[in-house]
Amino acid sequence: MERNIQEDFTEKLTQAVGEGFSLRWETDSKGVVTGWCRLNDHSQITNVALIVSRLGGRVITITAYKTKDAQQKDIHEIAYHFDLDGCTCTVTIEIPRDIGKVNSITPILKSADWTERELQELYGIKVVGHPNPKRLFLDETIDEGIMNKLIPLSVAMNGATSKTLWEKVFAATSKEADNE
Amino acid sequence: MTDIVKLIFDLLIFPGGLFAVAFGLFLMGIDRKIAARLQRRVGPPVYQPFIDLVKLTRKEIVVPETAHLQAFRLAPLLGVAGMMAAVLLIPIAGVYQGFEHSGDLLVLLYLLSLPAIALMIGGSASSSPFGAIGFSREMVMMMSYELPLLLVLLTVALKVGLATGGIATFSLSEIVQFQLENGALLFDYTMLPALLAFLVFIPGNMGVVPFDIPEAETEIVEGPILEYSGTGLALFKLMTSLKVVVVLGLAIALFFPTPLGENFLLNLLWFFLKCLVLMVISITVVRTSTGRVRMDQAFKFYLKYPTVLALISLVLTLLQG
Amino acid sequence: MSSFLKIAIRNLLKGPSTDPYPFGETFVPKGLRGKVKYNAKACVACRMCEHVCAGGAIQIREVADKSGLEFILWHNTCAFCGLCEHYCPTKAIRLTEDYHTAHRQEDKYRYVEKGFIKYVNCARCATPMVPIALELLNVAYDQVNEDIEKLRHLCPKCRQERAL
Amino acid sequence: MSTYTIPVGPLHVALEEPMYFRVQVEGETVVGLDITAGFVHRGMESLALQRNIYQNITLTERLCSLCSNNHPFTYCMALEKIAGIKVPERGEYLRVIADEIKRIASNLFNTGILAHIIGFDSLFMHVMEIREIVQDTKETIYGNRMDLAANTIGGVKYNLSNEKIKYMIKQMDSLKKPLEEIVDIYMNNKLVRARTEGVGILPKEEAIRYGVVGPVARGSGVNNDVRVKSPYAAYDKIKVNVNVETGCDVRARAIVRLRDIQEAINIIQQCLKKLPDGPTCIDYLPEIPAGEAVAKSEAPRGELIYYLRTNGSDMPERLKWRVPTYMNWEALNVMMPGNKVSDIPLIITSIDPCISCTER
Amino acid sequence: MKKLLQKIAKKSPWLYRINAGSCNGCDVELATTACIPRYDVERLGCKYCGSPKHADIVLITGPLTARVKEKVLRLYDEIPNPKVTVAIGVCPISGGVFRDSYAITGPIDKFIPVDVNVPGCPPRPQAIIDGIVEAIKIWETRL
Repeated sequence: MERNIQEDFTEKLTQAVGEGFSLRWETDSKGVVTGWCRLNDHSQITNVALIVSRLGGRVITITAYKTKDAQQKDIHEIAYHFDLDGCTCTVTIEIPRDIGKVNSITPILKSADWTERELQELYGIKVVGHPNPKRLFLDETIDEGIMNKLIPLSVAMNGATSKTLWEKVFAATSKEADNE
Repeated sequence: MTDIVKLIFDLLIFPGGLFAVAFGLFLMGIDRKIAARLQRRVGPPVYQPFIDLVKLTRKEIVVPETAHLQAFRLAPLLGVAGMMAAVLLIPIAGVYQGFEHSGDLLVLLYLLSLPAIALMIGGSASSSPFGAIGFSREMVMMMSYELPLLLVLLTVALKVGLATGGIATFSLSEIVQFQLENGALLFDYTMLPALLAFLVFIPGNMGVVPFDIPEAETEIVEGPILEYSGTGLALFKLMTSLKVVVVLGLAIALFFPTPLGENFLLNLLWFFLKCLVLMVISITVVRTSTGRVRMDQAFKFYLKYPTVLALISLVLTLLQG
Repeated sequence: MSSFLKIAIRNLLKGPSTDPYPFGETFVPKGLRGKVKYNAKACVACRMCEHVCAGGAIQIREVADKSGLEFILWHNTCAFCGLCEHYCPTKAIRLTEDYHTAHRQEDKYRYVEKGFIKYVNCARCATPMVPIALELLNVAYDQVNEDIEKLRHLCPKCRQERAL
Repeated sequence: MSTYTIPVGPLHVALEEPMYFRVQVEGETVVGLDITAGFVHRGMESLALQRNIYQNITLTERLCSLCSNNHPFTYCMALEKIAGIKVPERGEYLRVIADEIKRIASNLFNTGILAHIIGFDSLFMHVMEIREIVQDTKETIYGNRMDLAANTIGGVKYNLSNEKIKYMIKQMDSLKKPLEEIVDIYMNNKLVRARTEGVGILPKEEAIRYGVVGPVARGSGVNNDVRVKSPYAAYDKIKVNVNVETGCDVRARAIVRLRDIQEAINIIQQCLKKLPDGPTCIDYLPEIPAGEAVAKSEAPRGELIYYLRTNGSDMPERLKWRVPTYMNWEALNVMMPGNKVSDIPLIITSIDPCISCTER
Repeated sequence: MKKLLQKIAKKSPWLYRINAGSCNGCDVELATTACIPRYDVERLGCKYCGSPKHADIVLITGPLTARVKEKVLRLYDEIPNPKVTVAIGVCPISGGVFRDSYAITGPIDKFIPVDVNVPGCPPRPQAIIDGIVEAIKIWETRL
């Protein structure tokens, strides 16, 4: 049964996008299968969503991320994690930064609703065709695409608040030492 | 002249006013203590309601900006005043006569709805959305429990009235007098359904679980009293504690006024004991062993059980008479 | 019977189950993760605790006169997760069972665990260094003999030379 | 009847956490719902990128205290997949035990809150009092009542001595009887039934369409329990009975949660019986190569997934997680309309909303 | 007379909880402390109230997120004086593990005067009771 759904998925994906993808299935020591797929053409993601929908699957979540590599190539990478009867299949697409938008799959798979809204506000990638595209979590005081602004590998522990607080701690504890 | 002095004394010191307040607060303290025990807790000391009142008078009064000021301030006063007056109408056999006017039962009936009206006014004057929901719920609640109450009162009035040769007696003191002479109605099997109906009426009127729908904390954040603070809240607490006395006292006057003897203090103690038992049965145990019902369920419930029970008594009384 | 009344009556008969605290003793299990205690003597200043601390509650820094290292743990940002204890090679840092953490605002910044590691001088070249705790040797070697014990008093550089 | 809007939240007593609902009502009947979230958004995904792999164990645990154990657990599994670390078998069993303990406490809390919402405070207290048995167990074995801090990279930080195993067996046994009693109350008590039956209906097709997970899905007859569908840790060596109800209402969800508690006790007992000897954790500091991995687990509220990308440094390049409650919010749009105002908090509670999880 | 009233009134500290974006650990522990028989704060005269207008002691949890900030400050203002503020858990006190995130505006004492701190993650109920007892002492002087 489980084998079938992966074969089905591969077969249908080939029908839809031809050779324009790479896909591998991994099986771990407990027999759990995980799929890793990469699409050459980012607009095909709606086709993948249709396939998943037909197979009775759902969207688990969608991850956008910024890697050094992606930054150099000036692209956004987005990983869609689908559930096919307990098997997680991750489908990754690349979007040129100057386009900066992606077609919404929420009309096809309702389960993508919130996670697409979140993707839009955190990474500033426009999700086209979303039924309810307003902000999800971010307060109005925070800029859209906040996650793009973070510099990976920065050491956080010297943030402004930490610094002020620790200065107060140092001041208070050394005063105490003077009194002793 | 002495009549007026006596009236003022009755109203402010005993059995109304100070005494009734202390009596009610004490009852509520015991209620909280017993409820705590039923929940495996130690609970607050029995004098906790007094402390709460003292505390509240020392707090700042915050009035919501959009509130209707006068109505907001007057609402709790109205409730307290109504209950102060109502206490005077409750006779305590062997202790206090009550008002010897033929219509006092009907007056009491009207006074009894004042707390609910006070809450409704307060709730809508505070102009919070929850106050508004509280308003409508209070109203529905009132409509649900008034009917069985009315039927119970009518049954008792008829019972006494028919037995004494009239049609119906709407004088509480006469009803008490009748029972002192002919035995308490508690022991009359035809009145048992009415008594049960009254027992069911008590939690509804007192607004405790399962019928605390207008003030449901987890649904509408205490509804009408949400916006009250300090003295305003204290007055509402005062009103509730007076209401306990009125409702329980009424039940005792209607069904079991029998005093112990001639001793004033002993009778008072006996009255207190009766109130306590009644309260534990109809309020404390009920509220600790159930959850809240929905508005529509409460409405249907009151339309069904207590009404039918009261009607049974009514029919039996009429048949006998 | 699925009525709650049965339970309520049982409750009444059994009596309150209330813990006497704050008026009496309370249940404190062994192994409770409470306030951190630091033992400067066992510390080798490897800074692993500082590294793994998610709350940024630990600071180890050289004191102004450069006579040693000061360890400060600010309880008010400690998550009591115990990772520092888990990764501490010498168990110089330990979570105690002391859970009484309530304090007034004026003590907020004074609410710390402090320790001081005084530098010792290398027995050979006299360079100031963090003393090597006995505990570390116990972790590193099955048996601590005299030779190893001697190494303890040398700075890393001298140790290297000596070993060669 | 005219339609008007009532606000629920953001700081509402019935909600353990801030969330803002604008509910359109007609009289006392709900006709529509609008959710505004984000009050507990702490930007944790960005924080995770600024912390090293060790700090993230504690950080992910602070995501939510009710399912706190699942987060570091799943995060560590993802790390271990990338680094190819084999967790000692004893460690895997101990992870399952920690997880199931949290499941018991979490589900008891939710069912307790359900009683509180319907104003049944005595039942609420009774359930919470039973939960104290679990809380004591957690505090005795792990050192904290909420955040177990059991997991670390390559295993667990705690061990069970023989006395502790005995203590645990005793505690689990003492849970059974009171549990049966409250299951009976939740299933058969007239008042509880009157309030929960037929309320907040989520039909099976809708449950599938919205992709709901955990007890919400299982209450609507959809089984996607990760423990069985894609086993992890020691779940492949243990028998797990999945509880599925077909009532589709608040009651069905509550029953699934209560049955899950009973099953969790059963699982713990199996684990304690089978517990192999050996180390509980790897004894070296891990090296994390560049790579990506997903890890899933069944939290008390359902499927939890972590996606981790590393680049060879000891800070993650991307750490993304999707918590179970996240999927269940939108389903409120199906459950709410047609119910009474009194049932709003009840229905919200029935999805066991974990807002701090959802918003991170 | 004032002293006497103070002494009486301090036995009725009503509690109110504000969640300023916490992970719910402290909130669950607060609910446990306030509502269950084992800890029964009613012994101290405490009552958990649903309306800020009725509160005397405010228990704040969470690191104060950007979105909840205004709501919390407004709610805090609605609480009638005299009141005492207790910060529960490390988050409101220092931001805890969430400090320096873009979405956190705390620590809370930047905006609200805090009187008692109860660090812990989460603090156990006994520690919370300690905090409440400490708060009552402060509250008495303000009555």
